[in-house]
Amino acid sequence: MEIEKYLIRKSSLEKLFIKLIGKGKTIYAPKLKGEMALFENVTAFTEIIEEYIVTTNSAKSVVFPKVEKVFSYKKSKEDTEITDASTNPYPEVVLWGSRPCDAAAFIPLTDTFNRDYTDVIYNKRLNNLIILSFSCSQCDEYCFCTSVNGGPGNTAGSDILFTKLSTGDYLAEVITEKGKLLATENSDLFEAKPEEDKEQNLAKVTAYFNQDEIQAKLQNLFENPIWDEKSRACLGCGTCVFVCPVCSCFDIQDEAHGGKGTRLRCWDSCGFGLFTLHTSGHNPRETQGARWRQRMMHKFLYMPDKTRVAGCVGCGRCSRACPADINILDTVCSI
Amino acid sequence: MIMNEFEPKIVAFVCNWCTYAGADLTGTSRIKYAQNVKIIRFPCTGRIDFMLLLKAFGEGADGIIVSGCHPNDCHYTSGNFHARRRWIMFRGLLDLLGIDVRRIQYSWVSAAEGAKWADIVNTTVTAIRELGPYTDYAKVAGYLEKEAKV
Amino acid sequence: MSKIGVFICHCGENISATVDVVKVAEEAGKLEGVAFSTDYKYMCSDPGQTIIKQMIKEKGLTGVVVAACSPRMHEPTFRKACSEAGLNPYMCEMSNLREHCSWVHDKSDATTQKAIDLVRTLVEKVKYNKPLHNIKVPVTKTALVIGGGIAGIQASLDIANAGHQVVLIEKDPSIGGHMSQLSETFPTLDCSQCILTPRMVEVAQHPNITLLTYAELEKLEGFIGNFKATIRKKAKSIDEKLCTGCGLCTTKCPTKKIPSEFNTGLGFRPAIYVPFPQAVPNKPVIDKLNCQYYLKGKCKVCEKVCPTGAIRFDQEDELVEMEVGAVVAATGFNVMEPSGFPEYGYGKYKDVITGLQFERLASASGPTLGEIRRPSDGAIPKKIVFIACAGSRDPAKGIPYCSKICCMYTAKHAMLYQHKVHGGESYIFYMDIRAGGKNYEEFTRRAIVDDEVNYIRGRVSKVYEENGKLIVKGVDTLLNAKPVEIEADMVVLASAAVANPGSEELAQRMHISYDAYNFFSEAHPKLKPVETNTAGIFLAGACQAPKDIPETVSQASGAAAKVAILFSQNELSREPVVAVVNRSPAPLYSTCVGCFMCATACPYQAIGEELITDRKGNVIKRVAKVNPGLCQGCGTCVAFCRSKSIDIDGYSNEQMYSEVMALLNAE
Amino acid sequence: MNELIKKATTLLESSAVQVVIGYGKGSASRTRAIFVTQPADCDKLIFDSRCVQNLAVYLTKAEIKKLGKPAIVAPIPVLRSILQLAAENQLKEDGLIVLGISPESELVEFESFAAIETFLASNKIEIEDKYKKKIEQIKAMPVSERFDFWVKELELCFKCYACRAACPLCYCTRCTVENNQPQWIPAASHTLGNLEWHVMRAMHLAGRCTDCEACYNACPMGIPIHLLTKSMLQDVEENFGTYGPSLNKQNTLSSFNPDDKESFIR
Repeated sequence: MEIEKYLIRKSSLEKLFIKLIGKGKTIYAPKLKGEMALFENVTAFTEIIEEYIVTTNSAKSVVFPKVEKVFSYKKSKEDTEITDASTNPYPEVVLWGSRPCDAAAFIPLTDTFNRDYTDVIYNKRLNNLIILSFSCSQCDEYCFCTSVNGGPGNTAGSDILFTKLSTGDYLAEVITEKGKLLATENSDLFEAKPEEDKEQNLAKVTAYFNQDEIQAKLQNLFENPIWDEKSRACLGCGTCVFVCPVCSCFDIQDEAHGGKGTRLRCWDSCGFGLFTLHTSGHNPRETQGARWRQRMMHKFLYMPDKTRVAGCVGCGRCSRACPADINILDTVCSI
Repeated sequence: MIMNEFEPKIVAFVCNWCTYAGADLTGTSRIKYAQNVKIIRFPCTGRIDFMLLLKAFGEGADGIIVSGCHPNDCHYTSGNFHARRRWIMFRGLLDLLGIDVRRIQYSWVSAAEGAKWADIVNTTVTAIRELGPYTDYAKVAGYLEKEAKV
Repeated sequence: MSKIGVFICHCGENISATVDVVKVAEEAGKLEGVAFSTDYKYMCSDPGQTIIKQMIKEKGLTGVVVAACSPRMHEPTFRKACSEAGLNPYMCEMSNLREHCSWVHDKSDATTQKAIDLVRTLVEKVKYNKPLHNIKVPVTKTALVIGGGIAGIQASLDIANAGHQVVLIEKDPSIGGHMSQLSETFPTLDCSQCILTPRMVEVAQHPNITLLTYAELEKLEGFIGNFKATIRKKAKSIDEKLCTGCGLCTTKCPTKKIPSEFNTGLGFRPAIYVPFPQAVPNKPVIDKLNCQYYLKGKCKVCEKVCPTGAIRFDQEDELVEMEVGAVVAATGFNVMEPSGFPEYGYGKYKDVITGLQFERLASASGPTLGEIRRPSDGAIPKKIVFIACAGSRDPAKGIPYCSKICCMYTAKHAMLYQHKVHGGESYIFYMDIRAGGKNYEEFTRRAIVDDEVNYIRGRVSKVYEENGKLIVKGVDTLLNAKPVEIEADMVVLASAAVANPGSEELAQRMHISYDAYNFFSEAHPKLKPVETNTAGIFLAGACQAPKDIPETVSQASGAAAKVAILFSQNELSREPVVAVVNRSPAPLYSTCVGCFMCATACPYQAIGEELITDRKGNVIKRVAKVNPGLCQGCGTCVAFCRSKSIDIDGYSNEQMYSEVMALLNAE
Repeated sequence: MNELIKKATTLLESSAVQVVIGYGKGSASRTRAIFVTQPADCDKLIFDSRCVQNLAVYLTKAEIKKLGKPAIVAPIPVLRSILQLAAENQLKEDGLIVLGISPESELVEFESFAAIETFLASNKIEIEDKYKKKIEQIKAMPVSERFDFWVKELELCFKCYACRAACPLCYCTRCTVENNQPQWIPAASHTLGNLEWHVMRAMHLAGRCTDCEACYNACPMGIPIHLLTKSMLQDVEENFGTYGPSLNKQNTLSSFNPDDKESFIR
């Protein structure tokens, strides 16, 4: 649909928030924990922070939680009775205050969960989700959204994108039907579109590389010393993957308690040695180098091949969070 | 037993040589105690893995008894000494984490102390009854029973 | 998929009276992996075992759970039954429904539910049992006998005569123990030393017996068939090879007034001494605590007079290590110091003595050469009172048990007195006369009828002195409980028999259990009276509980027989409950990372190292390795291993884990 | 740090070592572990207050072992880890060269592991008061409140195992959380799984932890797991006196004293 633009007064934001709470929505928004910003369940508008670059954890868990119950079972000597979890009512969630990169990440994520198989639970959660993003007025040396076809004011993935204007009020871009519905339901808060142009209020994010060029180069870079060099300090933890808004690998686990139990879908990471370990003891990706290569290849080569977009939105979370300071931008740029 | 009074689930981790034998003596002496406590037999307290205690809470135990040979009486000479050190560290850690150490009763019960075993069981059952069901832990253990969460 | 058979025992009514065994069997039948489940009156009986064997064959059972009494009772029985039916014995587990359930609870649904839970727990364990095979260990055919009393002597002689080596250690300078102190023995009144001393000599001369007197057990390591004993040979300060036992030193020693232990303080001995004339070995030792030289640094008279120059003042305690295959504990008993009885005035009045002291007075080799003379003035007592149960059967004094021998020796004492002191009057205050035993009742009758000993059924409240007489105030409960008062010249207390001082420490050194009174515990009160809970260590005599001589001797022979049975095998097969370090596929080979903290924790030094090498012999990895011969299966290493790389057969991680899960997750 | 650079260069030139594990410039204002194999690159080595990552963790990593004999830049926390690793038979004395950095940022060289122990004797582990206070505060809470405090923290854990990966003493080739026979710890990062993981982690460090805080620094969610190990360090000191790594002192849990406290045992 055609993007519709409105003005939202500074004071109206809280009103909107309260209305949403009133409608029984669960709201996830950036919140402070010590010095770090985290997406967490918020119940009071004042908990929400606006002046931050990106949160430490990504927003993916609103559709792809770290632990997702798939079904529960009860075994008896005769048979096994199964209760499908996807018949559960999933919470109506509003993701509030996400960045354009966060919102953009839902595109590759959704592609992954619908490519060859339509994941019921994921899509149910997605349908219950409204994404209200806020443009970036600041960035840091880890940000590179502009290198992966994104930007500080990118509307892709959001239902409504708010951009703070010099007046302190906001430009609201209503992008999707979901957004439109929300706008009409709260038409009293959505006023005629402002004059002020959005661009001047956005952060300037350097473009370090071109996604398409990288994709091309990676075609024949499988055997290359760069992977070992760049990952030498890698400790083999799963941080980069778990904070990544796009990484979607999971592991299926059954938790048994006597004859009863649950099957779970749990986040997994290609950074773990165990990820590809065979029962035989053989490991096709034996070194961190091989694992780091897989991650890069997956994001910048395989995914753009198989889905609409690259597997990286340039939020820079992985680099910020890495305990060994392995920097994705650094790796990509040295390709 | 009074109906629908809270009946604590208590697991006893005991060594084969002293406390298990002691509990046998309680039986041969026909000393009565509460049904709430069920014994798991280990070769030695040295064998008792702290993870198993944790698992017991995870699976819904309201209380735990860990018991073996008195110091210097260990059938394997020093298993109980090693166990005691492990318990000291484990106890401190659980306490810091707010896992209620009052719910774990450590004791020495020799093969000759049938009466002491009965007493340990009964006093522990009473103590756990007073503490009530371990809802704090159940809350965490029951994570998946809760409505699908992010 | 496991096929487990569950067999619920009624144990007559021991279990079925309180547990609904039928329901338990029914519930067990519903468990996943259970192929057969039933209940039966006596599982341990022949027909009971037959059911198990049949079902193993018929249903092709892969595991068996017998829910009956304590596994400590019948585990071997049922494991044997299983192996006879072709199932590996270690695929059989027992659920303890008797000692841990039916005997400790009243009949109720909760009791039955507990039984069901216990059975389910073992069913889940058995699913993770794996076939195990006994471990063979060699047997060192030398026995260590601790204590040179009649028990130790008898045991040593029997084992030695069976053709095996024996090391007999005695803490005192001579063997003989309490029996050598006795005068005559009941019920035959034959002289104690006359029957004992030949045995003592036999021990000294027996080619298969190594006798170490003045020696104590310092340390005992190892396990059945393979113990390592460390013995402390206390310095005797003489060279035994040179000493001829002429005794010159003992007569010349200036320090003569040391109360003689052998004569229970009624006589004296010098600082260099032989405890008694018939001592074996008949060679003196120097009592360092009383010797002038050791105390003041001068004297050395003995050295001067010794014709062979055998005195060695510089001699020091010596620690000797020896390999032994079995141990017999025969450390005997002691008599309670009746100073705990102010009411009887022991310690206050010279003429109030213990039974053992009376033995010395009555003994021909004693301080009075067998004449009954009172310690105070050596006068012959005209009236004598014996007080039975001085301490025994008296919970208030901490001794609820019966000392067993007092009734008989008190009767004996009274008879000896009547025989030796004509016209003398003897009285015995008693609670009951316990004269169970061959010719015992007849013996006490003779005391009462032939020797006119006055038996008064009642207790003594007070003994006090009044113009040279000991006034004994008591009560006669038979003649409508009238108080009695006797003016006695002497009072003899049948003080309780108690465990030897230090027996607690000794038990700990041997790793055997002991009871609340520090008597050593037998493995089973009825069926294993000479065994201890520690395989390879046996009990003989009063170290287990008060006993008279015939009982002691028979138990000693029993222990000797057990040792002989053990030594009849060249190899022992041991329960394969041992730790194992895991193996995993290359490139890991084992998850053990070789931190070797298990090795530092192991009480048996059973964990060494193993180098995993490739075909060319290059070392790939250094990991821990368990020596199954040394490992005793305590599992301390298992709980200690961070990477769970070491596990123990029979109590494996999966077994214990599944037990916890099953116990807390009722279906 | 010219001394350090000089020393590193000579070591590489003389091929006394094949790699120098040290600190170099990282992203933004951070420093990162670098692995210098060419003498010419030694000038990339830096050392300042930002260099907090515990480099000892790399000594047991397969990828790094492949590079050959290492020299390692070792400020106090790294030295402690090296000593503990040595005590646990994970390092060979002739297998590495230790370039110690004193609290005064002076280069210190060591003949042997024993020398490191002597050096550390005058640099004992000291738990900072702010942590002691924090631990006291937590212990002062009512037991349920204390539990809730931790549950709230542990709900954030997503089991990236950065705490494990960053800890020099977590060198097991197969961690028990990866063992599913039995499944000791749920693989899922729900609160129970997280709680059990962190209890196990702390217990496995009992008497071994050298208080380098690598676990906490690595945790992306800022969960104060270092308080667990710090509090256990206090417990070790309080109960057993022994404290800090040592070559000859036996490990706290693999040794015992017959008179250990047992006031809590009936």
